[in-house]
This record gives sequence, C-alpha cells and structure tokens, in this order.
Amino acid sequence: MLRNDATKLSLILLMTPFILWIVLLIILPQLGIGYLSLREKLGPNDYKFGFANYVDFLQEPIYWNTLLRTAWMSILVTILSLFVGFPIAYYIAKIARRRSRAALFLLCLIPLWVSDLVRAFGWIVLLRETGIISGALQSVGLIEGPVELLYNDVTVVIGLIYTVVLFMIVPLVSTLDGMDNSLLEAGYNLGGSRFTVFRMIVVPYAMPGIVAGCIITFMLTAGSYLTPILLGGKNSMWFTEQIYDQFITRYNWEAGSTFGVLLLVFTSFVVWLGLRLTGQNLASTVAKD
Amino acid sequence: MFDLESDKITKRFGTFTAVKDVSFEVPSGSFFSILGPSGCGKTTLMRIIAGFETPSEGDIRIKGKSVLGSAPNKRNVKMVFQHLALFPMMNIGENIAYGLKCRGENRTDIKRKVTAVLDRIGLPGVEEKHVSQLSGGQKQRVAIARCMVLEPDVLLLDEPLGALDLKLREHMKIELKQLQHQFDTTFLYITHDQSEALVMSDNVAVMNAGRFEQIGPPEELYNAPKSAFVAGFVGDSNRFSGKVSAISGGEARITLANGQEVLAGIDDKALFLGAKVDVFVRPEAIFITRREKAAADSPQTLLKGVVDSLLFNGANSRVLVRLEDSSLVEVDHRIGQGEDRFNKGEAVLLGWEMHAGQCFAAKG
Amino acid sequence: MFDLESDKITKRFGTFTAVKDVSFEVPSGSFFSILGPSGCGKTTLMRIIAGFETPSEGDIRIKGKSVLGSAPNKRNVKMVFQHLALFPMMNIGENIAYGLKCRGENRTDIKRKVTAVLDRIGLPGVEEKHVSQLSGGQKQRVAIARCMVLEPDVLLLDEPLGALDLKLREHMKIELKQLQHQFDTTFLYITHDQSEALVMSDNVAVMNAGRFEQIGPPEELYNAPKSAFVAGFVGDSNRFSGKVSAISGGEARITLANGQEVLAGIDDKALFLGAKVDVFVRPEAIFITRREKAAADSPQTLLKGVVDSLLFNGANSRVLVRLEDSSLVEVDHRIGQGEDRFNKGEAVLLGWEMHAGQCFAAKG
Amino acid sequence: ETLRLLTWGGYAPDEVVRLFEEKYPDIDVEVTFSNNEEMIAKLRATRGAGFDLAQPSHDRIYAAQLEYGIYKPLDLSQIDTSVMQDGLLKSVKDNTTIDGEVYAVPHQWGTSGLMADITKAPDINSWDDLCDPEYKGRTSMRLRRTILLGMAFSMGKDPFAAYGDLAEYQKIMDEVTEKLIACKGNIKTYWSGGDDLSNLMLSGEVVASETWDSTAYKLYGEDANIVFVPPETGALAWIDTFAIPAKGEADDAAYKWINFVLQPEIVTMMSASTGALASVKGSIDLLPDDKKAAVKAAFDDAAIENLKFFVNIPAGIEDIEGKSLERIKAASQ
Amino acid sequence: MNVAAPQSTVLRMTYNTYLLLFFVYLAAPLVAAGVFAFNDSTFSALPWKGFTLDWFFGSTDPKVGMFNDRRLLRGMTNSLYIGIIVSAMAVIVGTCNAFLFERKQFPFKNVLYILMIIPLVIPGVILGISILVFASMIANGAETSLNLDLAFLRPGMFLVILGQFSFLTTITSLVIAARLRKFDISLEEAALNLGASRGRVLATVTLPFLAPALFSAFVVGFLISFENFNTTLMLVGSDAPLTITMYDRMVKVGSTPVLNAVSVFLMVGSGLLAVLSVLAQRNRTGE
Ligand SMILES: Nc1ncnc2c1ncn2[C@@H]1O[C@H](COP(=O)(O)OP(=O)(O)OP(=O)(O)O)[C@@H](O)[C@H]1O
Ligand SMILES: Nc1ncnc2c1ncn2[C@@H]1O[C@H](COP(=O)(O)OP(=O)(O)OP(=O)(O)O)[C@@H](O)[C@H]1O
Ligand SMILES: NCCCCNCCCN
Ligand SMILES: [Mg+2]
Ligand SMILES: [Mg+2]
Repeated sequence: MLRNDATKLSLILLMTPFILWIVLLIILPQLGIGYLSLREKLGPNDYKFGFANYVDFLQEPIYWNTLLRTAWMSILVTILSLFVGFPIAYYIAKIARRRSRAALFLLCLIPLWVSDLVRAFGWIVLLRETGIISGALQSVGLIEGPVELLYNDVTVVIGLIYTVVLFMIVPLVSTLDGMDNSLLEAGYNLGGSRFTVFRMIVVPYAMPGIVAGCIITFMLTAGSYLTPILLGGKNSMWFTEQIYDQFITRYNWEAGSTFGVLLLVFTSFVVWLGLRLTGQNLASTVAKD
Repeated sequence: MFDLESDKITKRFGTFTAVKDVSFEVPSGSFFSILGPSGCGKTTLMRIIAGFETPSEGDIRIKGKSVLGSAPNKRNVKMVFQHLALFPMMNIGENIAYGLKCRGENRTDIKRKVTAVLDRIGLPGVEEKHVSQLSGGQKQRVAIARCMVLEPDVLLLDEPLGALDLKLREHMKIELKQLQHQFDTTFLYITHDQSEALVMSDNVAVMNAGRFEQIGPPEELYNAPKSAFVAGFVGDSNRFSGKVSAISGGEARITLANGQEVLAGIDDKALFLGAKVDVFVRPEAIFITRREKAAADSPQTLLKGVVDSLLFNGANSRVLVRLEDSSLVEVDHRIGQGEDRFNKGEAVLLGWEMHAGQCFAAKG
Repeated sequence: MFDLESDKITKRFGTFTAVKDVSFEVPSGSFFSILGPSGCGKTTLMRIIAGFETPSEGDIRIKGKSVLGSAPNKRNVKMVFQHLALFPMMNIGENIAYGLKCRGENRTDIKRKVTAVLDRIGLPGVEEKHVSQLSGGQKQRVAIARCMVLEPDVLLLDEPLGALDLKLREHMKIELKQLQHQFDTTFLYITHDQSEALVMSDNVAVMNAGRFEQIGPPEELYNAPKSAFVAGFVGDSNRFSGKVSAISGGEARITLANGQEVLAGIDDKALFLGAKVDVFVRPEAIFITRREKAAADSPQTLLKGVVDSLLFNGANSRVLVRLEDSSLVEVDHRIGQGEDRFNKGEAVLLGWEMHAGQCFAAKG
Repeated sequence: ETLRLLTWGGYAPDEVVRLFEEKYPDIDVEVTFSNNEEMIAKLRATRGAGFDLAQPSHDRIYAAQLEYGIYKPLDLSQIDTSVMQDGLLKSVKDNTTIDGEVYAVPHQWGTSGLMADITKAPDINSWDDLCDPEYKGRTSMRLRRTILLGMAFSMGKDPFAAYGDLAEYQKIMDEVTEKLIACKGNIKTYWSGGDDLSNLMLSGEVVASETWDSTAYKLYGEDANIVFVPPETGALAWIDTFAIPAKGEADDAAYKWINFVLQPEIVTMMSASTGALASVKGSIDLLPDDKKAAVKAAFDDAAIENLKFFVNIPAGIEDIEGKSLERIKAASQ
Repeated sequence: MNVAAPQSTVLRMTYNTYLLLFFVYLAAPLVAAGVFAFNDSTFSALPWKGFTLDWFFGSTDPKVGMFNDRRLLRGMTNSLYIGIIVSAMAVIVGTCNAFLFERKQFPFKNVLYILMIIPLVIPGVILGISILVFASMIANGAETSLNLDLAFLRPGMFLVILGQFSFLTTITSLVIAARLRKFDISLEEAALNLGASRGRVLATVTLPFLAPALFSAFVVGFLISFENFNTTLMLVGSDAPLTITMYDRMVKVGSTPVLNAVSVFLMVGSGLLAVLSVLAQRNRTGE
C-alpha cells in the first residue's frame, strides 16, 4: 500500500515538469499561432475570425512559390546530404580503425559546434567576389577578373549541405556501427557481389538511420534562415524569411502565424510521407539515440 | 578425393602469427572439427578458407583446385556464422533465397528450392516469418538451410551453438550431426567445446596457439593424446606433476612432489630419467577403495587420500579426494555400481591401470 | 530453527500467476537450491524474499519473523545478482564497503572488515582494483564477499554462474560450495542447470510453471522423481509413451505404441489399467546387447532396435538406438567397459531393471 | 540604472557612450542596433517595453503609435529644444503629434540618394540608372521603401501625392514593382546596413548604389572618388528622431542622453560616426572636415532646393509597400 | 581483412580522396573565417595586408578588438548566462523525462513519448514565433483584464531561455535516457539490498552512473544554446546573446574582421568543450 503511494507520488513528480514543458511551451503555443492565423485584420485594432489569411496565401503566388521552392530545395539538400554523407558515415563506422574512428567522428563534429552564423560567414569570406576562392582562381590564372560566387542557388545548396550534413552522418554512423560485419561477410559468402551486398544488406540495414538523418536534415533545412539568407542574398527566397519578414518588417503577426502553421503542416506532411514510404516510425528512428 | 585441403597455411597479423603452418585434408562427406581454446586462431583459419583473409603462406584447395585467387563470393564454400548473421531486414524466405538470387536463378526455381530446403530442416511454411519470431534452434537451422540451398562443396560452421542455452545445445548437437548425414555434405566445424567436437565429428583437429597439435578421430584424441595440451583440453583430467624416477619400455615410474609414486604409459621418446613431467589421468580411469580394503585390489598405482566431498550429479557423480599434499583429485563415482557410497572424511586409496596415465614433459 | 521460511507464497502479475502457493523451509547453514526452467518464476520468488516484490498471498519469515512489512534495505537477506551488479563506478574496496557504509559503521571497522573478507575469498589486496580488472570468477567471489561482509541471515544467489564460460563454471561449482562451508551461512541458490543444483545442494526444490514439484536431497530427486516433469528435467532421460496393460503391486506392464512391452515401477496410486503413461529411463540404467547374445542376459524389459550412431564423448559416450517405431533411445556406453564397441546398423536389444523405469500419467 | 538604446548602427559610437558614462557614472548604456521596421516590430512585441529610447525616422512614428501605442509622450521641458534647428523640430513635431502630445524630436537628418564611384560609374544621376545594363552586377540598393519611392519619382510619379488614394498608390507601386523586378538581375545584392554597403563599395564589388548620404560621406573620407549623387528627381530626406517607448524605465536617463548628444562636441563625434547631419543649429559647421567636403561635393543649392522630405505614412500604405517588397524579393530574375 | 572496405586499389584511392575532399570542405569556411581574424585590414576579404592581433586586443577606433568591444562582450556574457541557465534547466527536466520514460509505466506512454521528441522536428522559427505569440497573448490578456504588467512574458532574456529550453530539453532527454537505458536496474536493487535508502541509491549509484551523460547533455545544451539563432531571434529583447549581436553587426552595421575574431574564439571555445565532453564520456564508460 505504502509503496504504491510512493510510486504514484514519484510518477506525479516526474510527470509534472514534462507536462508543463510540453503543454506550456509546445502545445499551447502551437495552438496560439493556429488561433492567431485565423484572425483577419480588418483595420488597426479591428479583427474578425476567418480564413482570410489562408486565402491570401493561396491567392498570392509569391507565397506558395516560396514554400514550394523551400520544400524542393530542402528535399534536394536532403538527398544530396545523404549521398555526400553516406560514404563518410560508412567509412567512420565500418572501415576506419578503432582509434581513428573516434578522431574522424570528432573531426566531423567540430563544425557543428560553431554557429550557423560563423559558418555562413566563413562561406561568405571564401566565396565573395573579393574572397579567397575568387582570388585564388585569379592568381592561378584560371579566370581573368574576379567572380562572384555568392548569391546563387548552387551556393545556397552547398552552404545548406554544409550545415546539415553532420546531422545526416551522425545517425548513419550510429546505425551502421550496429551492423555486424558478419552480415556483410554472409552476404559475400552466399555469392553476393559488392553491389548486391550494398543494395540488399547495407542499405536496408541502415534504413532507420537514413530516415532519421533525412528527417532531421529536411526539417533543419526547411527551417533554416541564416544560410539561405546570407548566401542567397537577393535571391534567397526562403519561407522562413517570409515568416520573419511578416513578424519583423510587416508587424503582421496574423500572416506570420499563418505561414508558421503552413510551414509546420507542410514539413510534417513531408516527414509523414517519408516515414510512410519507408515504413519507419518517428520514435524508432529519430529518438534512437 | 578431398573436398578441402589446407596446405601449410600461415597467417600473420603484423608481428603476431595467428595461424602457423596448418595442413589438413577433409574427405568428401565427412564431419571435420577444429577444437581449440578461445583465441587460438580457429576463426582466422576459417576466414582464410572462406576468402575473407589472405593467408601469408600456404594454399587452400577446394575439390582439388586452389582458391586463393577467387574472391569470397566466388568460392563454393558456405559459412554458418557464430551469431548466425541472418539478415534482419529480410524474412526467412528471403534469407534463404538470397544466395539463389545472387546466382540469378529464376523466381519459380528459387521458390521451389526454398520450400524444399525448409521442409528438409523441418520448418515448412515459415517463409513469411521474421527472423526474430524464430527460436534459437530454429534460427540455427535456417542459417544452415541458407547455405545448404546453394549446395556448397564444404559447409563451414563457426561455433554455431555458442549462443544457445544448455539443453538446446545438447539437443542441437545430435540434430546437426543428423543434418550433415541428410545433406551428405562436408562440414568443417569450429568449436571450443570438446564435447561438441567429440560427439559430432569423424575427425577432430586440436588447435592451440595457431598450431594443430593433433588430428584424429575422437576416440584417438581422448584415449591417446599426443601432447599435454590435448590430454588436458580434451575431456576431464586429473594432473599429477612429478619427476621420472624410472623408465622401462613404454612405462615410467614418476615420483610426485609428496614423495608418492605413480605409474604411467610413456609415448614421448624424449623423456629421460629425472625429467619433470605431468601425468594425466581421467576421473573415470581411477579406482577408489577404502584403505582397509586396499590389499584386496591391486591397481598398479596407489595414492593415499581422504574423501573431501561427494559431488552428486546422477550418472556423472564424482568423489573429490584430497591427497596428502592437499591437492584435490576428481574420481568418477557411479552410485550403486560396485562399492557403497563413500562418506566425507573416509580414508581412501586411489589407483589406475598403468596405461590409463598419460605422461608428458612438463612445461617451463 | 529455520533461517528462511516461505509460507504459501503466491505472486500474480495481472492475470498471470508467476508463483503459485510455494512453501518451503531452509534450515540454518544449509545450501538450498531452486531448480527450474527459464520463466518458471524462480527470480520472482527470490525477489519476493529480498523484498523487491510484494507477494499477492502468503508470508516470508526470516529467522522466524515475518519480513513482509520491511523494506528491501531493512531485510537481512543479501543477494548475489545474476550479472553480479558490482558497482562499476566504485573500486573493489568501495564495493565491499558499500553495505557497511550504509549501516553507518566507522571507517576503521570498515577497513578491517573489507580486508578480512577479501582474505577469506582468497583475493587479498585487490581493494584498489577496478571491477573491470578482475576475471569472471574473481568478480563472482567479490559479489559474494560484498554480501557476506554484512553477515546476512540468508544469502540469495540468482544463477550466479550463468554468465561464466564452461570450464570456469565447472570450477566455480566446487568453489561456491566450499565458500558456503567456509562462511557457514544459509545459501538459497537459483539455477536452471540441474548439474549445478545436484552438485552443490543439500536440498533442491524443482520448480515448474510457478509451482514446486518436489523438494528433496539431490539423490532423491534423481532416483525417485515424484513427477514426470522432475524425471524429465533432472538428469537425462529417455521417455517411452504407452498404455498400462497390467499392474501388480508397485510394478506395471506398459504397452508401447509399437506394440512392444516395457516394465516400470509405479508410485502413482491414481494409475489404472489402460491409462496413458510415460515411462522415463535414464541412459545409464539401460543395458544394451547384440541381439544374438540376448538369451544370455535377462533384463526384465527387452526392446528391439538398431544402432543409429555412436556419440563418442569420453566417459559420457552414448549409443543412439533407433527403435522400430523410429524413435531414438540414448544409451550410456562406456568404451572399454564390458562389451566391445557397437557399430552403426547393428541390431541390438535394450533392457533395464524394472525399477529403473519411472512411470507417470501422460499429460493431455 | 541602465539606458537601453534602440537605434541605428553608428548612432551610439563607443566613444560617445564612454563620455556619457563618465559624466553619469550611475548610468549604464546598452545599445541594440536596429532599423525602422525592426524598431516597430520589437516595440510592438514588447508593447513598448524592453527599451528606454528609440530612434525611428520621423515618418514611421504616427501610424505605429496609433495602432500599437508603443511610445509615450515626450516631456519637452526636459529637452533643450533650443539648440535644434527650428525647421526640423517643427517638421518632426507636426508629424508626431497625437491628441496634442508630441512623441518625437529630431536627432540626425540626411537624405537618401545615390552613391557612385565616379571613376567607374561616371554618369549615374537617376534612381533608374541603377538598372542600367551597363552596370550589370555592379549596383546595389536597400530593399526597403526608400527605393520604391525613389523609383516612383524617377518614373515621373509623385507617390507622396498619392498617399490619400490607396488605389492610385497601389497602381504606382505595381509599376514600380515590375520595374524593380526587371532590375533585379542588374544589381549585385541588396545591402542591409551602412557598413555592409561601405564594404561593397570600397572593395569595388559595387560601383553605384542607392544610399544614405551619411554612408556616402563616410566613404568619401576613405576614397574621394566615391561621392553622393542627389538623384535628378530629388534626394529623399529623412529625419531620425528620439522617441521614448511606452514602457521605458529610464526616462530620466533618456532625456539626459538626448541632451548630451546634442552638445556641439558630441555632435561632431556623432556625425563622424554616422556621417549624417545633426538637427542642431549650425550642424554643417560641426561636421568633421572631411564630411564637410563630402557634403559640399554632393549638394549644390539646386539639389538642396529639390529635397523631398518623407511624408507621414497613412494606414494601408505600408501593406501595399510591404507586398511590393516581398514580390521583388521573391521574384526570380 | 575488413570486408567492409573496398578491395581494389583504385577504388580505395578514390574513396580516400573523397574523404580528404570532404574534410577540406568541412574545414574550408572555418579556416577562411579564422584566417581573416588576423588580417591587418578593415575588411574580411583579400588582399592580405599582414598579420595582426588587433581584432582581438586592439583598442583604437577602426580596429577595436573583440575583447575591447563592449557590445560583443556583453553579448558573450548574455550568451554565457543564458546558456548556463538553459542547459541546467534542460538537464534537470531531461533527467526527469528520462526517468519518466525509462522507468515508469503510465497510460498513453507512446503518445507522450512522441510528444517528447516532436520539438526536435519543429523548425526553430516556429518555436520562436509560437512562444512569442503565446506569451504575448497571456501578457496582453493580463494587461487588459487584470491590469497586470507581466513584463517577463515580453521578448527578453526570460523568453529566450524558455524558447531554447523548449527544444533543448528533447535533446537532453534523449541523451540521458539513452544512458539510463544502459543502466542495469539490478545495480539499484543491489544497493537497496545492501541496506542503502532510496535517496542514497540515487546519490551513490544511479546519478554517478548517469554523470557522464548529464555532463555531456549539459555541454551539448550549452553549445546549442550558445549558437542558437532561429528561435532566439524572435524572442530577444534588449539583452541579446552573442549570435544575435553578431548578426546585427553583420547585417545592420557591416562586418569587420572583429567578427572573424569572435568566430575564432567560438571555434576554439566550443571545440575545447566538445573534446572535453567526449573525453569525459569515454573515460567513465571505457571501463
Ligand atoms: N584482423 C586482425 N588483426 C590482428 N589480430 C587479429 C586479427 N584477427 C584476429 N586476430 C588475433 O588472432 C588471434 C586468433 O583469433 P581468432 O578469432 O582466429 O580466434 P578463435 O580461435 O576464433 O577464438 P574464439 O574462440 O574466441 O572465437 C587472436 O589473438 C586475435 O586477437
Ligand atoms: N514485473 C512483471 N510483470 C509481469 N510479468 C512478470 C514480471 N516479472 C516476471 N514476470 C513473468 O513471470 C514469469 C516468471 O519470471 P521469472 O523472472 O521469475 O522467471 P525465472 O524462473 O527467473 O526465469 P529465468 O531462468 O529465465 O531467469 C515469467 O513468465 C515472466 O514473464
Ligand atoms: N548609418 C545610419 C543611417 C541611418 C539612416 N536612417 C535612415 C532612415 C531612412 N528611412
Ligand atoms: Mg572465433
Ligand atoms: Mg531469473
């Protein structure tokens, strides 16, 4: 009896911070922007309920174009990150020797500990017209005058891959690490070629890691701000920027909230779709460790 | 004709030699085991045969042809891994079909063969099940079926029973042997458990620190070990250390540290008077009698001791006897066979037929 | 006076009953084992004794006093966990001192006691070592010392040898028994390995599906099992299924499915003519003879069979005999004792003394 | 006590802050750099809390105050308005009086116009010269309302006149938007802050740009080839003001700061940092010498005549402009 | 032989070259940002005008070094302060969550677990605006109906802390839960069995076991807080942390090599912290 009460009490004690956190900082705020997004502005301090903000969104191609562009660029970045990151993760998890493994992993992580801003800044220093690469190319004689390497989509994609590829590598390393080499050996022993073993054993085995990496990468990319803004400059066109703009330069919280809700719904939909298609679930992939 | 031949295989990792000059042949259709303690190089040898390691020296021949040049996926030796290495992302049917698919066989053939092999291992209809839904013993059989469906020249098994629990292991020993008969394929079996090797094999090689110490049928290893290592490792043994005090023909008289004398057969031509030796005697080869009765019996060796305790274990019960130098000797003791039950503290005499004692030069 | 009494303990998890109506007493200073297959409720019972579970019904008494009301940290029963549960963040000395510190003993006493107990388990001076620096067997002893330093009324051990390898397990069996003598404390030992239970214990309780099937000294369980489960679980047995065709006194005649007849002792008063029964016979109780020689011997039961294979295993070698209904019988076979070696395919006769067969009502 | 300033980059040079804190040792100055839009956004979010003194431009106060109530009325008795140029003071007061209460006084003023490196872009003199293909990839602008207005003027419209007629204004903006979208490919990047622009110009990555005159003057000091060019349709004049947020907690300190920075020697320092002219009498004379020269180089009398002061923005205008800016930003060239 | 590795020399060399290129890619912008911290020029751009430490220690006007720049220093203290509070809170709540999900049974556990990891996949912007909006709603409500001025619910340090806490807690929970999952519960039972009270068990067995995870959760939390931009941007008041200060500097004022200097400082600092946390993890677990 007594122990039962103690169990209950400790459950309540542990549950309280969790509930407070989730309800006050996650659920209610999301409901809050949902609520605000349904407020139509009629004039200064004059509001009514309705879907006008959503209708506006649909009627204004620049808004949904930006959302679509953000989405497809994010998907592109996600896929490219997977291709760029997989060989690295594979090397760290499966090929590198015990000791260099930890070192390589650390090496991979170091850029992660520097803020987005510094990283973007680094790219600017490198890529600007008076930057290092332009300078180097000129002094080697490959180009005549200086070239501007900033402010285009390729740069944005390269910069975005840079900021997110580590989030692809980490889950990949941790799943691949769990893969016993004997599975590969069995694959070869039973007659599989390198390609067969890769396709039928390595990739399916790494699937939870791939999905986890893709989800995190996609969400980070779709939600990123500094990299596309600073590297894309006048051509950035990123949906998060629209949200900030609504809040900061247009003081239009209603529209900003609407965009926020749309971004959340849209990215969640993409993630859900990805999980559906690969037959994974959120808890077993993202939260694996 | 030999299905598998290993010709002076040596494997070095850096300065460390994991396998040293190992040669053996496995005749078609036989069950060959390699028995040795952990780390002695068994797995390394098997990986060389499968093609996952390149030997530093020597040659591997399968059905008479050297395979050193062929990649692992081109050798017709299949392997059952220690932890089975069933593919967790495929169901049972897909696991078994994997090798056939790699070979490019057509769908209907694959389906037919998978069904057939599952029938043969007594697991019909489990194609759709997931690996995790099978019991340990069932997984074992699936791992074998996955190889056997490819009709390999040799099946390699790396301690496949290691992960199973006691009762299941006992059971699988017999089953494995029967599967080998059924498939009539050459098995090369690795283990550190002597009872597995003895029970299942036609021939056993005892391996120690990278070398083969002895190759022979189980009875030969058990009854006529050629080295102290084999005598100690294969089956239970009591070891007595002493010095050779007399040699005549194949017999030696050995004086133990406590001054008592024992007799032992001697094989090793290198043993000389005064050499330090170890004598190995199996518990079931030792006679035990109450001291007062001693005169009646006449085994060739007589050691004085006191019953320390009785270890009842059904058919495998033992009597622990403490000798005068306080070392313990295990003696086989079948209750109800011959003498009455011994009691703790009784003074007893131990003895054995001379040739039950195996005498080898002591190390170090 | 009993150190530990369990009085009709029952434990239910939801609708599932893990422990059913279990009663037993452990006399002071004795070694009591609970033997049962995986999942039968052994650990649950032990956790009830240690106070980690509350029984649904029944009472636990230690030194005669009910402890149901005391928290786990207030009971003077100490426990050696299956995976030892040595604290990895403390060194050996700290591990052993932990319980003494909790009791609030003073530093010098603690130090003295730790040193003393380490001496006693034969590991003097390892205080500063880290847990990971000890071998499996040493850890085992430290785990026991950590409990013994607190001088518990009862020491509980939950399959403490489960994690050790084969050779070490054999060795530790003997060592554990000796430690128990040395500390002269009551041990309650859990295992699913019958040989551990038989070798070490003064008394063994055989547990199955939450119930105790039989309590008794090892010999009694082995020689006079009271249920089919005990007969099958304790020691190796061959099982023959059939129907009772005659009963007279303590003896029954049983007709097997293949029409042959066997004899068996009968304990169960409830058996009647025509009842379906299982007869259990130990491999070492079976005689085997070549058919042509059959007339000469006269065991009371004679079954025809053919030698299927020989399982050589030194002193534990077996002959597998296939009966006419194609079931397999294991027969103990000491090479060099009595008859010559049998060969595969030989026609043989099997027989046993009537009371070597144990007869129980068949299930289902 | 802390004085939390919400101001433009350059409007609180370290040196001035240090002098101020020396004079008032119990006041600690914390500076947040911002711009017009963000000042309103921040104060809107805090309902006028979090800062003690803000410096929005004179035309951006009225509507924001009406809608969000983010400022408190000034106590003019605490400010030494006598040092201010009457015209500027009056203009700001007129623009920021609500219900008889005055909400802002002028601090710095200047114009927005063009800047060019005359060696590389000698014939820039209209807003739409920034879209001249001759300078493709070498021009810049700030994507804010100034360029919308400027471009409208250069297209022959008078946007200020259309403030009263939203439909008309919308039409003008639509045209401007189209023009600027077409122009997008021509410019290198949109600049966002003074030093940002300075870097672009000094490194030569950009040769002509829309600019605050203050920035241009600063650059003139470093490179005399870089000059401010008042557009032929007239430079747009702005006045950055002092306004006290509704929930400011250090009004006293705020007034002290206002008075402090209007002192002649501080004005010089301040102008050196901002490049702009203070709204005090004789401010041209208080300019550092190099800036004086820059102003002289930029403005002749006719240009001064031609100045167009920003007009208070009525409700609705900012939405139209905001959409236009978004469209331009989002357009792909 | 490592079967996972490519066997042919050509493949192996291609692979190694790729690895090399990748690490060059990883290092390039950081090196670039770092190098210009030492360029004796007012621009973080070529040409190289000589080596200087002014951007760290300089004190005269065009070249005021980061250690003499009040706003940067203030940003740094703010970041430090926010980082410590946020990670401490996130570690505490994360520990509770870990125990909750690893040790307790309760209805809807799976749903709640999903809720726990959800903040990880909500874009930071949205967390920022939603907390801003929600806090403003409450504050406005309190102001209009109760005439209460809940200043702490307006953008400022408190909201920044809440905003960062809202997603950091997921990360710390996962890190700590992963470690707790590896904890053999029988260690606790053993301690109880040896006579320790519940509190003592927690203090002497469970928490010491969790210590490396607590430490690295704290470090990770701190580093993420220190560099967070997206969520923070919406919630800052007048006491902006370093990243925001740097950003303002970059886009509203313009960048000078002092930003490169700050970058170098951050790289070195976070690098050290990261290495420290990895070492701490390894030392304790590498038993
Ligand atoms: N790739 C390698 N590099 C260096 N040493 C190795 C390598 N592989 C194995 N060894 C060493 O070779 C020796 C033999 O290893 P092997 O795995 O063959 O032993 P084993 O007999 O299979 O042991 P077990 O019974 O434990 O599986 C060991 O000492 C091992 O450390
Ligand atoms: N907390 C619990 N809730 C529900 N069922 C339980 C719980 N603990 C144990 N059981 C069930 O009770 C039965 C007995 O478990 P117990 O651990 O006592 O078995 P055991 O005899 O110790 O087995 P093993 O030899 O595998 O350790 C099992 O079926 C188990 O699933
Ligand atoms: N260097 C700071 C310049 C400040 C300019 N304020 C201009 C307002 C234009 N609307
Ligand atoms: Mg091995
Ligand atoms: Mg158990």
